[in-house]
Amino acid sequence: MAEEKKTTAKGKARAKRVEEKDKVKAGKPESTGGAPVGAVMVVGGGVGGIQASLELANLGYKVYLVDSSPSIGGVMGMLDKTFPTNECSMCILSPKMVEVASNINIEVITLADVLSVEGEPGDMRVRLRIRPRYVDIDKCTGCGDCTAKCPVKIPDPYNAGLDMTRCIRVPFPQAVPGAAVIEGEVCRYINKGKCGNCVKVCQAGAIDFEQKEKEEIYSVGMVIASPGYKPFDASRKTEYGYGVYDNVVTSLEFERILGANGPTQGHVVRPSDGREVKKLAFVQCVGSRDVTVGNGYCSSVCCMYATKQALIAKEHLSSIEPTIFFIDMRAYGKDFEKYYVNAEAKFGVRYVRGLVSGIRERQRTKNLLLRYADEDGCTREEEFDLVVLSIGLEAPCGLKEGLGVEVNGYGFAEADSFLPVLSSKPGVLVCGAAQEPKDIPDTVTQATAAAGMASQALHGARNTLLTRREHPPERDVSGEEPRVGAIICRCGSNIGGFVDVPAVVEYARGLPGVVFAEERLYACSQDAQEWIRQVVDEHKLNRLVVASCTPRTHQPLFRETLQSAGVNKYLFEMANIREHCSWVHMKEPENATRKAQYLVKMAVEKARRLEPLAEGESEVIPRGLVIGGGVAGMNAALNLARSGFQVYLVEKEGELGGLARNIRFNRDGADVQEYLRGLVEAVEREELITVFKGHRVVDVSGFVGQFKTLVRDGEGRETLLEHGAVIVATGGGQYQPAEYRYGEDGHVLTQWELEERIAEKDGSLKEAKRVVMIQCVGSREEERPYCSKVCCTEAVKNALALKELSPSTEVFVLYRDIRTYGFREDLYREAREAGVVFVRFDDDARPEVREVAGALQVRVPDANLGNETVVLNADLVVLSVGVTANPDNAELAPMLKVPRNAEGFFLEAHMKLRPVDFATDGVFVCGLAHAPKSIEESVAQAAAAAARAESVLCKDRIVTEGVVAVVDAERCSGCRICVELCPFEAITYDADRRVAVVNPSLCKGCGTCTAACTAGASRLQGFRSDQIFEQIEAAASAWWD
Amino acid sequence: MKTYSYYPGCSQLSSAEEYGESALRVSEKLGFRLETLPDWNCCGASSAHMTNHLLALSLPGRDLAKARERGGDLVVVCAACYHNLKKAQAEILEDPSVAARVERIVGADPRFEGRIVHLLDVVAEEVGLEALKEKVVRPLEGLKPVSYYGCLMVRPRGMIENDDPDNPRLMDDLLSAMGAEVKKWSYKTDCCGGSLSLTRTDVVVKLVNRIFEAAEEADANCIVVACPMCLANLEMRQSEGRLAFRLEHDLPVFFFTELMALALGMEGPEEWFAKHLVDPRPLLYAKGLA
Amino acid sequence: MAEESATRNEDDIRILAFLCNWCSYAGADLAGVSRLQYPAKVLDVRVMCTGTISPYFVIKAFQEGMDGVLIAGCHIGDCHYLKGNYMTAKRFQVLREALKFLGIEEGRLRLEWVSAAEGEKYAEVIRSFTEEIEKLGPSPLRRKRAEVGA
Amino acid sequence: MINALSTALEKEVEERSGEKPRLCYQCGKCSTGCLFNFAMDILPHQVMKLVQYGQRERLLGSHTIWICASCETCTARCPNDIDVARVMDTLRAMALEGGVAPAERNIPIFHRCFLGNIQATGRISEPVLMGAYKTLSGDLFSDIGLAVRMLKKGKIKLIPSVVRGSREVRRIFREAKE
Ligand SMILES: Cc1cc2nc3c(=O)[nH]c(=O)nc-3n(C[C@H](O)[C@H](O)[C@H](O)COP(=O)(O)OP(=O)(O)OC[C@H]3O[C@@H](n4cnc5c(N)ncnc54)[C@H](O)[C@@H]3O)c2cc1C
Ligand SMILES: Cc1cc2nc3c(=O)[nH]c(=O)nc-3n(C[C@H](O)[C@H](O)[C@H](O)COP(=O)(O)OP(=O)(O)OC[C@H]3O[C@@H](n4cnc5c(N)ncnc54)[C@H](O)[C@@H]3O)c2cc1C
Ligand code: SF4
Ligand code: SF4
Ligand code: SF4
Ligand code: SF4
Ligand code: SF4
Ligand code: SF4
Ligand code: SF4
Ligand code: SF4
Repeated sequence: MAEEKKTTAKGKARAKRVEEKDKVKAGKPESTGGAPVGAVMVVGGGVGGIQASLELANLGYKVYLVDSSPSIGGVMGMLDKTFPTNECSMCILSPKMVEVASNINIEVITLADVLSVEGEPGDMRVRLRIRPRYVDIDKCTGCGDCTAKCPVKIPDPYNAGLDMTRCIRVPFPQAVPGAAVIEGEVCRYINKGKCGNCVKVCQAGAIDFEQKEKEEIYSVGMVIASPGYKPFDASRKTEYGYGVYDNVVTSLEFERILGANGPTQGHVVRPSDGREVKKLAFVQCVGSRDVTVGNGYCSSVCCMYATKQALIAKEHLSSIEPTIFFIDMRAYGKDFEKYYVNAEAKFGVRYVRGLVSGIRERQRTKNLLLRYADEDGCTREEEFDLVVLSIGLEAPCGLKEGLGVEVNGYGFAEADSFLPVLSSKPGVLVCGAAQEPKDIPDTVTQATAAAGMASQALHGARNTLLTRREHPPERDVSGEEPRVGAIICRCGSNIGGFVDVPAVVEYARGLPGVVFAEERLYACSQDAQEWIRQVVDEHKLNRLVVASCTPRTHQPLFRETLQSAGVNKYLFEMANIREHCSWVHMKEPENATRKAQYLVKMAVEKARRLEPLAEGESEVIPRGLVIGGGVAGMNAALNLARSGFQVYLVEKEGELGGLARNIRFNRDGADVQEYLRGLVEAVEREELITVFKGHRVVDVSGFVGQFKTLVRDGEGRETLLEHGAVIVATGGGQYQPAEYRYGEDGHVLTQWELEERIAEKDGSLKEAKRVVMIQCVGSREEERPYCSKVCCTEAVKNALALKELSPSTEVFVLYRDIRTYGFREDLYREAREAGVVFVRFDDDARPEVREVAGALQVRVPDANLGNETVVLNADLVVLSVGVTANPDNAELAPMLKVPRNAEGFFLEAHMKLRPVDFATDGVFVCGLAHAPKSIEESVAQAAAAAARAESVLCKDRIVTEGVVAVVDAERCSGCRICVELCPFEAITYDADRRVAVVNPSLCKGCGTCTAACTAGASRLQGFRSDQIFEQIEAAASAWWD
Repeated sequence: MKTYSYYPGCSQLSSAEEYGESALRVSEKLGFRLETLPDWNCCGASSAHMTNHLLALSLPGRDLAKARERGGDLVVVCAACYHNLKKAQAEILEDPSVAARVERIVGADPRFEGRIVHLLDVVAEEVGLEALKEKVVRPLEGLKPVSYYGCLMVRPRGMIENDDPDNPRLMDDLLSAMGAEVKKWSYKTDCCGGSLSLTRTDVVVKLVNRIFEAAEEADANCIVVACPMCLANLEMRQSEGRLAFRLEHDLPVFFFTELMALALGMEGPEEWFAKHLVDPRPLLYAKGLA
Repeated sequence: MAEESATRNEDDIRILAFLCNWCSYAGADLAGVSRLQYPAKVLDVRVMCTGTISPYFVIKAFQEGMDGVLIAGCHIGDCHYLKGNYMTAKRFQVLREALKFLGIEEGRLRLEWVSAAEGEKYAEVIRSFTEEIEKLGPSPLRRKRAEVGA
Repeated sequence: MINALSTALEKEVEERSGEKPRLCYQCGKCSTGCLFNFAMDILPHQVMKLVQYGQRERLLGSHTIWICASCETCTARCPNDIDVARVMDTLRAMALEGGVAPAERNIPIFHRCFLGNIQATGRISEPVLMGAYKTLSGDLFSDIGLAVRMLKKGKIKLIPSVVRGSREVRRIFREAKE
């Protein structure tokens, strides 16, 4: 009885809370009339949803981030490393998750499904069903005591079911929210009224069996759907024996096997007997490109992730011999081709073209028998220790039923053919793998684009529902002796596998000033941040050293943590014992350990001398500059303008449009020229955009928030533009072929030339009895070792169009790999269906184009027929020429202070997580300037770049770094050397006081002045000479110890 | 007693007489009757569809017409017949123009809409594994069989309804229920090359040998089949393989129905076993099963 | 100490590297990410720009007993701060001359341009520089220090 | 070297079999799964390609079409849902009709005997089949020992079972010839 009473009392309390919450949520302020709601709901908390949420919060909106599982993170949180950089997946995702968790404008709602979405853009109502967690998130500390005592074992979903966890558990160490969850269906207490062990052990009193499923309605301005994908169920392809043979695993399981935090701690061993794997096989396209399971599309990522997994497996254990069985190697993205070529040439990954038909098991050894055709076409049967099935990506649940968007035949969200983040339903945007299978960079790009599009609709309500975070007051540490805390990160096995971490901790403890030293498995995880705050508090730390990875990615996170612990964030120093140590000295663990110790010593010595710094602020000129008026540039400009910002658009040619002027229709058959006309018109009509045609950029100065750009027209007239952000959309070019008789014979064309004739319904095409297309012209070669990404789809598209125009025309496509990723595969199938013949040739046996008796003849060794020559008399030969980098980039790069890659494309700040940013603040990139890509990808990237620029422009002021120079007036001799040297004109000479003075918002912290200052008066904060001297001494003395 | 139409297939009247007989008798023992389709004809085996598609529809078409007349489900025991009848049925029911053509050729309506089921499925459905377990009087202890379905029973795709087409389990479960220690292996649905047995014996011997090697590796002491063609080919060609590939010994091959009769304590098995080219009796004696 | 192993000996050389934050430090990161292996004889100091590197830093490093000093920054024209590396290049010549007075061989100080995309180059620079210093052996200053028993 | 390409064969094969070899993207699953591939001169995926190239003589004269045992492994595995076995059936039928000399001598003879047997009695009788085959193929001596063993075991029934409606069966044969 008493219990029941308690229940109702508690129940009431909750009901009330819900009501109150509802009031806030149904928070469209009546007084603002028709103004939109300044909140967005993001459905799906994978990397896409996380990115969209962070962007939105940054753009001034309240965010509800909804996930159907108990933690955000999605599949990326389960990955070990990511291609093509092999970066630790969790290491780059975790900081983002932490950021979500600590951002007060993002409310994470887990275990929730969308029931319905109603309303108009600006005023949407989302009904959610929230399942009970049975643990109070606010109370749970994620300590795990309950898990240890829970009697019910379940397969651990985080480890893809490879090992067991308990009914109550924290989903994974870095989970957000970092709280336990109870699996209601299997909990003994819930089902049988027995047990309750967790209640007994939980010191926090977090278990709450009273929680019930509930429905809630949220009022938001827009909805972004990013529910990702479902991994294909491999047991449906029965021939591979998944679920029957112990040593056949899916790629997702293998990803966990590779994971240092996985069930085998990253040891590549077999499930059947725990033996180390030597021979490892990957079978591609399992559940993709397969109409028999209803998945006609290509999953886009599995060719690359298999390559990655093969590489990582070899890295873990160099004796492993990986073999990848594939149809076409789809290495189409930025730097993918090099990754693939290196994997084969340098790291010994074996690629075998052709899929295995089925898998057999040897009973005694549990080895697996795979039959394949070797290079000579002979069938061989080979034994493998472990087989990984490269499973495809299937559409997620809830797109149609809950979110109410139209889906295509495969269940993925139907999208606009020029801007794929627009779903069929106004007010609902879609991004990530739920729109089409895609990798992380493309997901992040789309997520950013979706955030930008949402902001476009809601910018009238920007900042209306935002709460600002107050940091605890900073503790005054001046006058305190340095009390350094040193945290040594294992990074799973990334560091821990090569560096003796306990020895480093021990060493750190012995260093002067160090009052606390500990190791962590993942120093950047959410729970670790909480822990750091605690130890800072407990041990009264006033300096923090984290020895982990590169400060370039992780310093901001730890600084933020320190700040939230009430310590000035500049009292922090990092020792990079991963990129600069464990990873580069993998074969000499002893030396690596010693080096790690020295690096820690250097950091500690510097940290002891750090001083609190203050940040400055500078105003933002709320205008953008876009360089390049192609599809990407125009879209970027329009998006910025539609979000309410003035834009300068600089185009060197006399006309807008760029390369797209050569493209007549896209793969959906949509008219590109019509689209382009509409775009140009919209740009020219848009009052907020000022177009500078026939202008070039000649000089850029200033910094984020305050750039000054000088543009010049053909006649030498110059205009100075002042703006807060720059978007680089300078595009690329078309490779000019010299091969295959192009230019010599009028019947040899490029795809663009053919497309033009098709669009013009050129009569001569009907007379062409046979057209032969040749792929990869100018791409995937020594000078341009990249795939141009667009030409396979382009060829297939044009082949189909030719067939449509004249069905009797025979079309042959000579290719190396057909790279019709994603839904482009449908087009490839349609082309085959229409009778287009595809002929594969090997890299080292290229086709030849000859003139025989006044006619064109193509001879191609058919690789599928043992290189037997096929002779094709052709009326037309069409070359699929590649994309080249814009030579102008070379001149722009230094002006903008941004890097390019070896091929001349711009290099983004981070391939995975910052695909449109540069390391230089306030400068962004999109379109072909970044890498080859299709129009719709360029448009999406343009929207993303615009959103990123918007996040600069929408702020009144920008907080500038504390790392700036100061001139010690006492010491300054007034020589003015620094004034002349400063590249940013940040130093002026105060004639009255006869000293140099630094303007902190102009100073970029380069330190040029400090090195030159004869009096030693100019000092770079955070990099003062005395601090660096300490580092040098520490480095030298460490060696002498 | 529930009665099914029954299509025996040619072999059950001659080389696989023991299969036909055991099938009928075991069914009766388990409480259902197989009533032979009147005046059935050969389904055409591989030769028909390998050379003439229309023939491959019409020969079974005539049988289907008869089954239609009788109504109810049709039970088959030969994998090849099962395959041919089912494929023909599917094509006839799917495409009205095909049905019409076959009807014209056969002179009767071939649109049989009942189920075509293999005896294995009938046993599982009619009796159930648990009930079967209780009926066992002589558990097949000591027998370590691998089950072999051959290729035709599981193809084309979707042919097998409630089982895994590449790793069917029904026969395994049945044998386990009767007390045998069933061995796992991956060759259940491999083709044994039956249709080339006479013409390209060299090729077939290699295939059959693979199967026996795999069975030995799986530590099996016999192979159990549900098809007369498989049994004939496996028995006929394994001795040659043994010579050519130096295998240790011949492995007996059983029809699953024979073992059921044995386990159910019925009369007849001894007589049937005597007909096998590879005599299974020494094995059974050694295990105290006969 | 346990890890006080035989690999450590007085003739072991030590190198200090100054890396600019934007290019070379990132290049070194890329070398790590790409798991390129190079000798563990280098300790690095991150500076915002090579322009920050005062000659005193280099001299100090040799005085403290370093056998080689590497300065690595963005390629000329790529400097995040426009011309910091240009200043460095100019300063470098002078510095080299100055070091001669201290009896330090030319080869012990190296200046390299390594971009953020050149992980491979970074590893190669470290490999070849280490090799070069190994050939030169411990620096004369270090030997002198040892003699005076510092 | 493949020179005279034509799309005619593809069309014919498609019309007769209802299958579209041109859908094939050369994944090779049919070929790696075919247990008979070691005895074939053209692998199944190459058959798909050569059909597209219109290489009629080469295909109809191949060993492959006769070696194929119609096990349908290829069909079951094809991700493009091409019934490869059916294409093989079709090519065989075309070879028979076109009077192309078969590369495998005995296999067509066997099929002929087999069907002849059904045509005669409506059912297969092993002694009749074997007798006919041995006579026609001239392969009199192989398997003699086996036959003797089978006879001894009572496996071979000398009196064939006959379908009462064997005339109906013959009609089917007539009609199905088209
Ligand atoms: C084995 C494997 C390896 C891979 N390796 C790489 C790699 O190395 N590099 C790379 O770039 N890509 C890789 N990928 C692809 C990568 O996983 C995806 O690109 C990425 O995860 C897509 O992110 P997302 O946010 O769109 O979806 P997801 O990561 O799938 O996240 C979706 C989220 O939404 C939630 N959700 C689902 N449905 C609903 C719903 N109805 N309501 C609410 N929430 C919902 C889910 O719980 C999940 O948290 C790999 C994929 C696999 C399978
Ligand atoms: C050969 C080839 C075939 C293609 N086929 C297809 C296809 O079939 N389907 C498809 O979807 N996509 C295709 N694409 C890709 C498509 O062209 C692009 O994705 C799309 O045009 C977007 O380009 P962009 O705006 O980034 O660059 P661009 O179109 O190149 O525009 C860049 C603009 O910047 C201007 N500019 C350059 N430098 C400067 C400077 N220094 N100062 C000022 N202005 C400058 C240029 O004049 C130009 O107007 C193809 C590309 C190529 C090269
Ligand atoms: S529920 Fe309690 S015991 Fe379990 S992790 Fe949370 S705080 Fe710890
Ligand atoms: S009550 Fe449920 S969750 Fe808690 S320990 Fe028992 S079974 Fe596990
Ligand atoms: S081709 Fe496409 S579906 Fe197949 S493995 Fe490669 S990326 Fe995946
Ligand atoms: S080294 Fe540590 S802090 Fe850095 S990514 Fe890895 S786990 Fe996170
Ligand atoms: S044709 Fe173009 S898209 Fe296709 S593989 Fe070659 S470079 Fe890549
Ligand atoms: S550090 Fe010195 S030279 Fe560099 S920007 Fe600041 S004031 Fe100018
Ligand atoms: S049907 Fe023929 S081609 Fe196909 S797998 Fe069987 S034997 Fe090989
Ligand atoms: S399995 Fe199908 S798609 Fe693959 S090669 Fe064979 S016929 Fe072509």
